[in-house]
Amino acid sequence: MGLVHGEEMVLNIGPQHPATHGVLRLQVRTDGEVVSQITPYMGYLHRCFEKHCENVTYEQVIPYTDRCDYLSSMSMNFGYVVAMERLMDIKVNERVEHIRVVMAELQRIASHLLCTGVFGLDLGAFTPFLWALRDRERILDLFEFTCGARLLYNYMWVGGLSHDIPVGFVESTFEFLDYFEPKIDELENILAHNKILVERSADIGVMPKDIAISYGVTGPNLRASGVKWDLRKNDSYSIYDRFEFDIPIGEGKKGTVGDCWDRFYVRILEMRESVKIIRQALASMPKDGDVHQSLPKKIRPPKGSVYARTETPRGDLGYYIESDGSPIPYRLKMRSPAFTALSVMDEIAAGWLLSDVLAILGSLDIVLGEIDR
Amino acid sequence: MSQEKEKLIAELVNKGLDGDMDSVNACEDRVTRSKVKAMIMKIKKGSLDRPQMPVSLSDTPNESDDTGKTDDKTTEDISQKIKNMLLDNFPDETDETGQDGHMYVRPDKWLDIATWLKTESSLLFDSLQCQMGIDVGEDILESRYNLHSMVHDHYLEVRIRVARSNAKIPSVEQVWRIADWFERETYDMLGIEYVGHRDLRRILLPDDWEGWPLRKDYKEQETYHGIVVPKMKEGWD
Amino acid sequence: MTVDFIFEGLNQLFPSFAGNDIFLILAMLLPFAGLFGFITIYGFGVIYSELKVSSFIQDKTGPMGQGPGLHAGKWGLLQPVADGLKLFFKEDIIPASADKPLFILAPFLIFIGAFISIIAVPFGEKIIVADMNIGIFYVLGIGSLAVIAVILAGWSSNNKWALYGGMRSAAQIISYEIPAGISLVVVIMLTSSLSMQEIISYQAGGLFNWVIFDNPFMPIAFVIYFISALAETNRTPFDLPESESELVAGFVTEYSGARYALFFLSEYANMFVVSAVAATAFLGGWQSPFSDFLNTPIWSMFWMISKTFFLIFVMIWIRWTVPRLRVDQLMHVCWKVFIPIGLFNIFGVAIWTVLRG
Amino acid sequence: MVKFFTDIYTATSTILGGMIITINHLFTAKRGIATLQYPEERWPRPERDIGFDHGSYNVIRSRLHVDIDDCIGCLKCERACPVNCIKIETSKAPERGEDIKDVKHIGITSNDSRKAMVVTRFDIDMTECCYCNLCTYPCPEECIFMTGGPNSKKHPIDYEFSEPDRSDLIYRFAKPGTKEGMEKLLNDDNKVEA
Repeated sequence: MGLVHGEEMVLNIGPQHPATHGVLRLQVRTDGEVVSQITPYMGYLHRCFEKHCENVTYEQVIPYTDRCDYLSSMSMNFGYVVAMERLMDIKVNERVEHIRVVMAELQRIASHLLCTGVFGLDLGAFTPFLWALRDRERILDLFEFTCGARLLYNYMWVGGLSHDIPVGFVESTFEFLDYFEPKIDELENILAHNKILVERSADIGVMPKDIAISYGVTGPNLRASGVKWDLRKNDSYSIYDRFEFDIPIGEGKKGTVGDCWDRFYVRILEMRESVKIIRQALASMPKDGDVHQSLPKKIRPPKGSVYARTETPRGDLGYYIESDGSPIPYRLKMRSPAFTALSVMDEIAAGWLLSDVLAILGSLDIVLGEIDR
Repeated sequence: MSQEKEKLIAELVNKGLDGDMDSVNACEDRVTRSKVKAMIMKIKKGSLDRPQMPVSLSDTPNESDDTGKTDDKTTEDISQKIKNMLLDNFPDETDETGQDGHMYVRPDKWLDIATWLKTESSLLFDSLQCQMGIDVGEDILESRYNLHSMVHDHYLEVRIRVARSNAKIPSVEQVWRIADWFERETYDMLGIEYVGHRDLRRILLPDDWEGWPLRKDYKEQETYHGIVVPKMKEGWD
Repeated sequence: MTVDFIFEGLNQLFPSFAGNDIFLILAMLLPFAGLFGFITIYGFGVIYSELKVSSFIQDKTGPMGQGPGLHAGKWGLLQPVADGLKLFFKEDIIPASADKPLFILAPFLIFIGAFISIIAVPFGEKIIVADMNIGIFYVLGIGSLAVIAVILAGWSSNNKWALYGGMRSAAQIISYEIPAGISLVVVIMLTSSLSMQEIISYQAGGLFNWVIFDNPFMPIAFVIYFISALAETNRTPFDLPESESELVAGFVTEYSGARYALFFLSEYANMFVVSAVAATAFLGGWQSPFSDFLNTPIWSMFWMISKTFFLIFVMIWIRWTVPRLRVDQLMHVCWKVFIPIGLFNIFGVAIWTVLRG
Repeated sequence: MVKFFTDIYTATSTILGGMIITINHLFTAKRGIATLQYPEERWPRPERDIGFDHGSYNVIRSRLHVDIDDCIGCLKCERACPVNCIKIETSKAPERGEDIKDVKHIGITSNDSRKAMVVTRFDIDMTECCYCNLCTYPCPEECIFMTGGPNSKKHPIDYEFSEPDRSDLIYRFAKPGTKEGMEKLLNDDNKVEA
């Protein structure tokens, strides 16, 4: 591609552009349609998350974590409470753990649905996107049923949950899972095996293993490159070690390992695994147990620091919390998975056509709220 | 050198030392083959240690049965071992004061240490999990690196202290590529200058922002480009 | 033909003014007025069906205004009217750095191109505005006018996205003229005429006399023509010139209000023209599928319009199913798949006709 | 050559497969429709008890409401708010637990707590509220809560509360009282630093 070289043109994709998934600016140098260099500019959504955290108490941080990755707020809460519980050495009871796992996995399905749908939208298929949103609504309904909010939950608290799941939640979740499983097949049939989509995404934007690791790419993007690395298995935080599930990795079925199609398909496979986990967790959930049992009266962690990672739908979410013994964090750093995923953009997307760049961007599944924090 | 290749070489060297020279000769890449042969010669002469047999990435130990109390102890041991290795190899640069699995390193030779941490076959810290800066007070800034080895599955936290007046740390951006953006962010927020970084710009804040927001003595600006920053909303206080 | 027909009719109605020049002008204007009315009504209809079909495919209700007044009517029937009104009352923005004359010219050019193609479309034995002996050739030729308009729009907007859209569109439309032409050549070989009416009269006598069922090569030609037609009208999966998620809105990025509406309407008008040509050339045009049964002039209009609308429906259906191709894949499909198969088709049909005698 | 034809075959078959899926949706549209006509129809808020002892009040987070008669001015909600959208000012009541007619103040809450404070200002800025619900948990009198939804018979307000002016979204819950009464309260050296 690009045998004839002409004058290069600088093109700004964003900050207002339908395919940038938020307010991201990609400054690309193009030679005709061929993109030779990509420089991401972000910060348009910077809300001083880390500075804010140094001014609010530990429990007040939780609503702010919601807003970082607004598409997987439950997982953001989860990561924070895991880090805090490790810092304060709190053990929560079985019921809380089970509910947390169910919520996190439902959130993973919701987030992956949006990602796969939007990937289709980036490539021009509008219908699967709306089908994905339709199913995501059902999950949001379940969340609303649980905690009253549809998007920003503030549900998981340090040492417990804000409240117990409502009566009938387990049944309606099973009902949802039964409804949802055939819908994954439908999504797969209309998108994943469609020849046009395969042509558009297979062999495009290949991310080799070593580049992925060096760039700190994690989560489904890393697994699509063929690395079997999932914190739910490898770190087994919470109670993930009790459930049986596979870690889907990219196999290069339609092209090379680590191409856009693999990144897209790994997410579809992961939704199936999440369904498995939810079924097991709901079945083994203890009937009684106070979700407020180990809630500390006042959150005053001991002096020290902790770095804890959890697996969100986008990858390894790390919280580095430095405590000086007061009820206010001394320093809180969020290592956001989409931030690292975006940094690999120039490495894997340069040299492709303009349309491919946007396909690659879509396949990385970034959320600007979490990149800019 | 890429990791794949390194692993291949280590594997072939081990095979060759065990007498299986055929598999070394069967290696198609000429460069790799010659490297392997040179290494075997060196080891036989005694000028080089025998590399560890690599563990392939796909079968990382992920069985979680051994978590809990017992695991804590082994993690402790491993981090102590890593620390000792660091102390042995870079006695002037490191400092044993750190506890809980972290380690203080002096900034001067950080780049060498980082390269060594990544390439030393028994450590292989191939991923930089997190890099953050912190204002620890008393005019001291810290840059902290959370390292993790996907091959051996062990962790290390490295801390580097610098004075505010001379906040300069060698950049490890070319060792772990992700450090590129992490260091830009730390520079953006705390003003630690990473020497040798190829593209050290602000990343989240605008280029013309004044001050380093996450330093504890940061004062909010009164105006920005002539726009007065509102203190509190009208009719509120 | 129709002009003559109306002229004679007027002469007979008002014998005292026979041969008046005003009649001639009237006879010229009336069909145009009729066509204009038809395009407007058709535009509303097709926009409505696009809204509804897409909504049902996507599990939505689509426009459903039920209230009185301007609240989009029952089942949202007035939604296209509301959309049109909105577009025509919006501020007309011309970017300061745009090439003003060309910027203004482009939407008119594309609309004229779509509009004057329709005069060659036959709706019945006598119901055609201009029955030219090179009708199909004329439609193909006028169809290329859109390229100029699209390039003008893309260039004059002084916007990088618009420029990309214009360049993509030019390459795309010019390329796909060839497979479209090649597959129509096959029809012309069979019917040995370029006139729309003669092509249709070749297919008289029911379903199995239609060109598409004439020989095994014709369905292939039909598919190639239909897909090329999709590409020529910039519909998904070939909507690269205005690909929303890549080029914002492609060559119409800078257009607003009434000018945008013209682009919008001409896309649908183009869809009608290409579908009508496909119906004429392959599906028997205004001929009834049941030979002479239901073949009166009114029914012939019905058949023509329903065949055309079926093809338009398929276009809408495809649009809401598939993703978009990439620029190089688009060219690949055209030059490496359609043109070889189309040429092979010509060869096959030629041999077939010779053997059949 | 084989690849040429297999490519054409897979393209045709997968696209036709997709088209069959979409046409199925088109013809079963009536059963599967997921949207509704918003101003005429509304999504039902899930109706339920939340399972901890806030009685029948539901957890749907729509907007904050304060039963000001029950408020004792303890400022716990103000401190819990992560975005500082609650502003409370109080004065010491002349007599603990007694009603003050001038400011329409009731001395005893519905939980039988005797009030020591008169709440002279209780403002909530709903433009800043982040709907985190953190202020409702520490309230000892359970007088600040989120309203809306079918369980909330007492306060049938729902999620639609847009206003033409920003300042209309600052909800002022404190009872105004008569002018003299307020002046007396505030001048009586009763003012408590917030």
